[in-house]
Amino acid sequence: MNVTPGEIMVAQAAREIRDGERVFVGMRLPLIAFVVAKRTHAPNAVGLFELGIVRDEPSPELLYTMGDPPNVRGATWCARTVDLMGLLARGEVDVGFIGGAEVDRRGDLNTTAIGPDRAHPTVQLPGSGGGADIASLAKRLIVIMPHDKRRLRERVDFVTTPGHGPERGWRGRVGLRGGGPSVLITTLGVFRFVDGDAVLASYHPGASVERIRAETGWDLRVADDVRETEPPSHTVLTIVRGYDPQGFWTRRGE
Amino acid sequence: MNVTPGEIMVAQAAREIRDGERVFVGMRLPLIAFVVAKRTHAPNAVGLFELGIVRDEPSPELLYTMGDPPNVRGATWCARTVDLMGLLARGEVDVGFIGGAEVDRRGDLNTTAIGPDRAHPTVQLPGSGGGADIASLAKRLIVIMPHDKRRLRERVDFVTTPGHGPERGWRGRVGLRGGGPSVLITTLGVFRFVDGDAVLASYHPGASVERIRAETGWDLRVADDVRETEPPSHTVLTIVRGYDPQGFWTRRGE
Amino acid sequence: MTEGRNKVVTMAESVRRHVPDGARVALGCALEPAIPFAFAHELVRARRRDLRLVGPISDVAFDLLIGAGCVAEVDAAWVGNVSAGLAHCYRRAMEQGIPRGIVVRDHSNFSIGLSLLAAALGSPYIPTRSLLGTDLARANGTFREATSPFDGSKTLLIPAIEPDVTVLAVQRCDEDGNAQLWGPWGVSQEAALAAKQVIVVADELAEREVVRADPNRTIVPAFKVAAVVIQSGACHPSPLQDRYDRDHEFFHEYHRATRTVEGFDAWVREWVLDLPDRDAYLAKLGDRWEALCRREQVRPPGAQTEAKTRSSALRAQGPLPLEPLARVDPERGSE
Amino acid sequence: MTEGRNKVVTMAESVRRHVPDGARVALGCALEPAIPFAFAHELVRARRRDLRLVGPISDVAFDLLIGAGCVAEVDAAWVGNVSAGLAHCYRRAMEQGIPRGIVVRDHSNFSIGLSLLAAALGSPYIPTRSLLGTDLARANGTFREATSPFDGSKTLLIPAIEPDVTVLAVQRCDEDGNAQLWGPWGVSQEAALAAKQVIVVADELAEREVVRADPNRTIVPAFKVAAVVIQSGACHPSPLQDRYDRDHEFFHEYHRATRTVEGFDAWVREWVLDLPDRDAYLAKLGDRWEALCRREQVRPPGAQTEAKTRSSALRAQGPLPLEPLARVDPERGSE
Repeated sequence: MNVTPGEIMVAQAAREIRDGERVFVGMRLPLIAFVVAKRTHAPNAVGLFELGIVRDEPSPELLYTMGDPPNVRGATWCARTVDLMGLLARGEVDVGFIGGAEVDRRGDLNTTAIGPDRAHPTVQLPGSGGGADIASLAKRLIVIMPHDKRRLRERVDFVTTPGHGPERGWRGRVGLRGGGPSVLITTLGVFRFVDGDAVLASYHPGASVERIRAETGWDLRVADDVRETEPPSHTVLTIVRGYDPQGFWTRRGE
Repeated sequence: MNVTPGEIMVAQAAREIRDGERVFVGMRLPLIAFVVAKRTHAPNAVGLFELGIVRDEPSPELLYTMGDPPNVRGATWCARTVDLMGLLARGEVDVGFIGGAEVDRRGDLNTTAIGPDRAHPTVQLPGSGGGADIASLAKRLIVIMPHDKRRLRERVDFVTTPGHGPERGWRGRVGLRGGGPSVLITTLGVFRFVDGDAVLASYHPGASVERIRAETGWDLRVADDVRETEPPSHTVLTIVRGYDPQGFWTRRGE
Repeated sequence: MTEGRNKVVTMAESVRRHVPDGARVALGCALEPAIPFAFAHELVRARRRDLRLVGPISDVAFDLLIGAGCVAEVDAAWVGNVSAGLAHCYRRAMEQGIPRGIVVRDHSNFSIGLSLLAAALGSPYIPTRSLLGTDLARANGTFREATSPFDGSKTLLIPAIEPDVTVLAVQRCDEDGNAQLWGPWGVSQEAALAAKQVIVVADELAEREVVRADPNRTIVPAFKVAAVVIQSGACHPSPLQDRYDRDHEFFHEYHRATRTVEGFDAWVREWVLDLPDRDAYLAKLGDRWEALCRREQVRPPGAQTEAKTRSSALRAQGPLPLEPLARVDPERGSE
Repeated sequence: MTEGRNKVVTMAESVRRHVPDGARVALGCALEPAIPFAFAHELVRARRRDLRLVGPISDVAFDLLIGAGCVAEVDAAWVGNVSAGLAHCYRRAMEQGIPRGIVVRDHSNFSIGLSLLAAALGSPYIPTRSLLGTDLARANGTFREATSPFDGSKTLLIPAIEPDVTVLAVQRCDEDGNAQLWGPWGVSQEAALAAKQVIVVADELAEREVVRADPNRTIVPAFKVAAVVIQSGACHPSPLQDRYDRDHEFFHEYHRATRTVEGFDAWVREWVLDLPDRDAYLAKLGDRWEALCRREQVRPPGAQTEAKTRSSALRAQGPLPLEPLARVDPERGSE
């Protein structure tokens, strides 16, 4: 079985979680990244879910939404959304995952609407959910995106979840206390943020700097030490495929 | 057994509760007044307690504090203090009971400190508890006090719980939305508020207008139809004495 | 013991009496689980119009109401199909005005929670440091930036939202309206306390003594509850903890079926208009419904709530086998 | 399953490690019940100084700490002896500076709750319409009057209070710090979420599976908890739901005994300094302690939390006989 972009992304996302961290998990690939991290290098990481759930072990079953009953069974805390968001606002959450329809060079995400006029969108997207709060308030942010020129844009049409903003120091100026995006993981590569700008750090096996340049909507910056993304180990792939055997989240086209 | 002032006060306080009302009960005599009301004319009254407790039947046992275990058993809601206070702030509580060390002609109460300087009090009192919130926010207020010239004063030293304030329209001007005191029940008589001023409406059996005038610290106003307070019925006395057989709350000197 | 007013009515009666056209209705307040879909269907059958919906993530309940033309306004953090992708009716309404244009005020989950909490506390607003500088904050149109008078820091003031009716789906409720919900609460309690009145949709009628034996689990005082509807299975296809699991595939079927206006109309006829009530809907689901109940009731209801300690600890169940899922559409928004 | 860090320590260790002189400590946050008196006694034994106490109604826990000279500041709604009258040590400190003067910022129960809730939400303040125009609001010194920018109405802004440590007494807790409390919560949850760290004093150590079987009852996530102290009877003379009843007479004894400085000193020697720990204290109480447990455990622990419905409803117990009380002092403040 070939390694899918989803599996590479999950493995990379898992590496971004450090042991003992409080992780605002979110849906889809981050959910599985949390499982991988817990079962490999970060056994003491704690997962937070915006419904008001805290878990110190991943759900034993694949989740389709954060509110699925298996995510409540075995949770250590099941409170109110505002209580959990309050922890985030207090700066007690180390890292959060977000994704969106569009991302720009500065890590700003649009999950609201495509088109210049929010009241008359070209494409109406679902909206923030908890994403804008995570992006505003988590100490650092891991962004996960399908790589597509129409999705990685110079500027997004609508900033739902704030990245590093139009210029240096923007977050501090507007009053945001969280650190903003530290990494952008796409289906093709990994970007790190340098002075708030996305810089390509690695390309996934099968991709290349040139292909990424062609499929990125901004003038690509590439790290001096750009390299191939470390592929998932056998252990990690076993965990991913054991947890998502049908590939519901890891074998779709993002 | 003679009827005590406490029993007369309880009977009068019970009459102030209307059927179906939401009653912020509070401690001591109001607790027993709630029991009497529920078992006589107001079977559908609901009791609220600032710990976050709602009951639709009184505790089966005498309570020494609102947080005694019998007040939780059989409660219908046991939430957070702010949730319960929020109901009060939303104007959803019909009537609240309060008491204090001092009350003035306008129904303002002092439960904080006697003396001109709060930082160096002559007598340090316990403080507001929930009293200031009840007085600020309940639709109407029943004040219960031991009658004593040193306690019924022209102006209290410190307004902990707001009554009708120094002049007409004061509550609205400062932004208070609750209606303020409607009645003051003392060990000697019952006052109703007319344009925010306490007016003697009745004197308890054994008391008199003259005695009350002598023991009141403001220039007494007396209603044209002043009369004797209706004494507790046999039914009411049976309830009171069954609930507080040692007279812990109904036979002390207030 | 005082006998309370029995508030139990049918789903249809609860809509007729308490949800007029134009009502501001909070629904789906536990986020993905415990969404009272049966109530949403009843709103469609009753042809309610100009509703103003409030909620965090309603999965497709909001989409369905929008598609059926019941909705004028939405205050929400997310309107989509959580496991399947975008919400087609919401898209059509916003992009093309089909079946009608709607006004949307964008929220995040925190801001919608704070707006309901503010109303529950009787406060005009609550300040936060989330959303500052975003287009979301600007586009919402009701938020205000302000400097905190305490430390000069920037804040966003989130004004109170007071629903006319909050609809809560819960596991059990007594006839007085004392409703008990476990599993995720999301913003349910704030939404209920903030509302002028509450409609409870309970999976089971509980004896009054049962709720009184554990008042910490009651979500809202009964005097806020105007109507109690006893309806098992009212949340399908969303799950209800300890009662039935989520019907993932049903969401994907809805997603495929509602891609066109005609498809949506057919879906609504089949699953809403041509059925008299939720019992008929569950009968139509048949074995599929039974399987969802079996999956979630492996642990007996109440096992979860026993206060055993040390000597008799409950052992966690192993993972349950998931049924295989059909391939799903990769199209998907955030979250 | 990940094994969490075992946080169980002795009461004395929890004070030594987590409560330095000058710490801002929230205590007695469930109002009259579940007050961790044993922890207050340990603070006295450890001779902590300059503590800044935060709490709504602490019954005599605050009075005791003030009398023992541990306290510099108090943010509270009420300091007294709930069923017996005024608090003598608080009076002496405020009226005569004995054993030292203290700074008091007057609150109401709502305002202390809102200040902790604001900190728990990461918000600088919460506006309210309570307390407007009162001397209480003015004397507190930290509140600000402001006009709501939404409707021009008057509000009082209650600033956040962030305790260094919140001490919670609960029925049970696992070794990771997942603490479960039932009965009144008061402002406990906000106080715990608002704090830099939490110390849990649990009546019983629970298996990890027990708390995970009912996460709705957990009051705060374990990562906020720095220390877990397992100590049965830690709340006496205040009650702990389903474990032991309130010792009304003990409060009256304290009230009589502490009328003078000498009386207070003797009381502290007898009940605090001359005893090594809470177990010795409970042994000293003897039969009296057993009787309080019997009175509250007539209903088996957990009966309250069983999720029985309809067919097997729990029947309410009849009233329990109260023990006769000695005559008590009529002197009494509000509440």
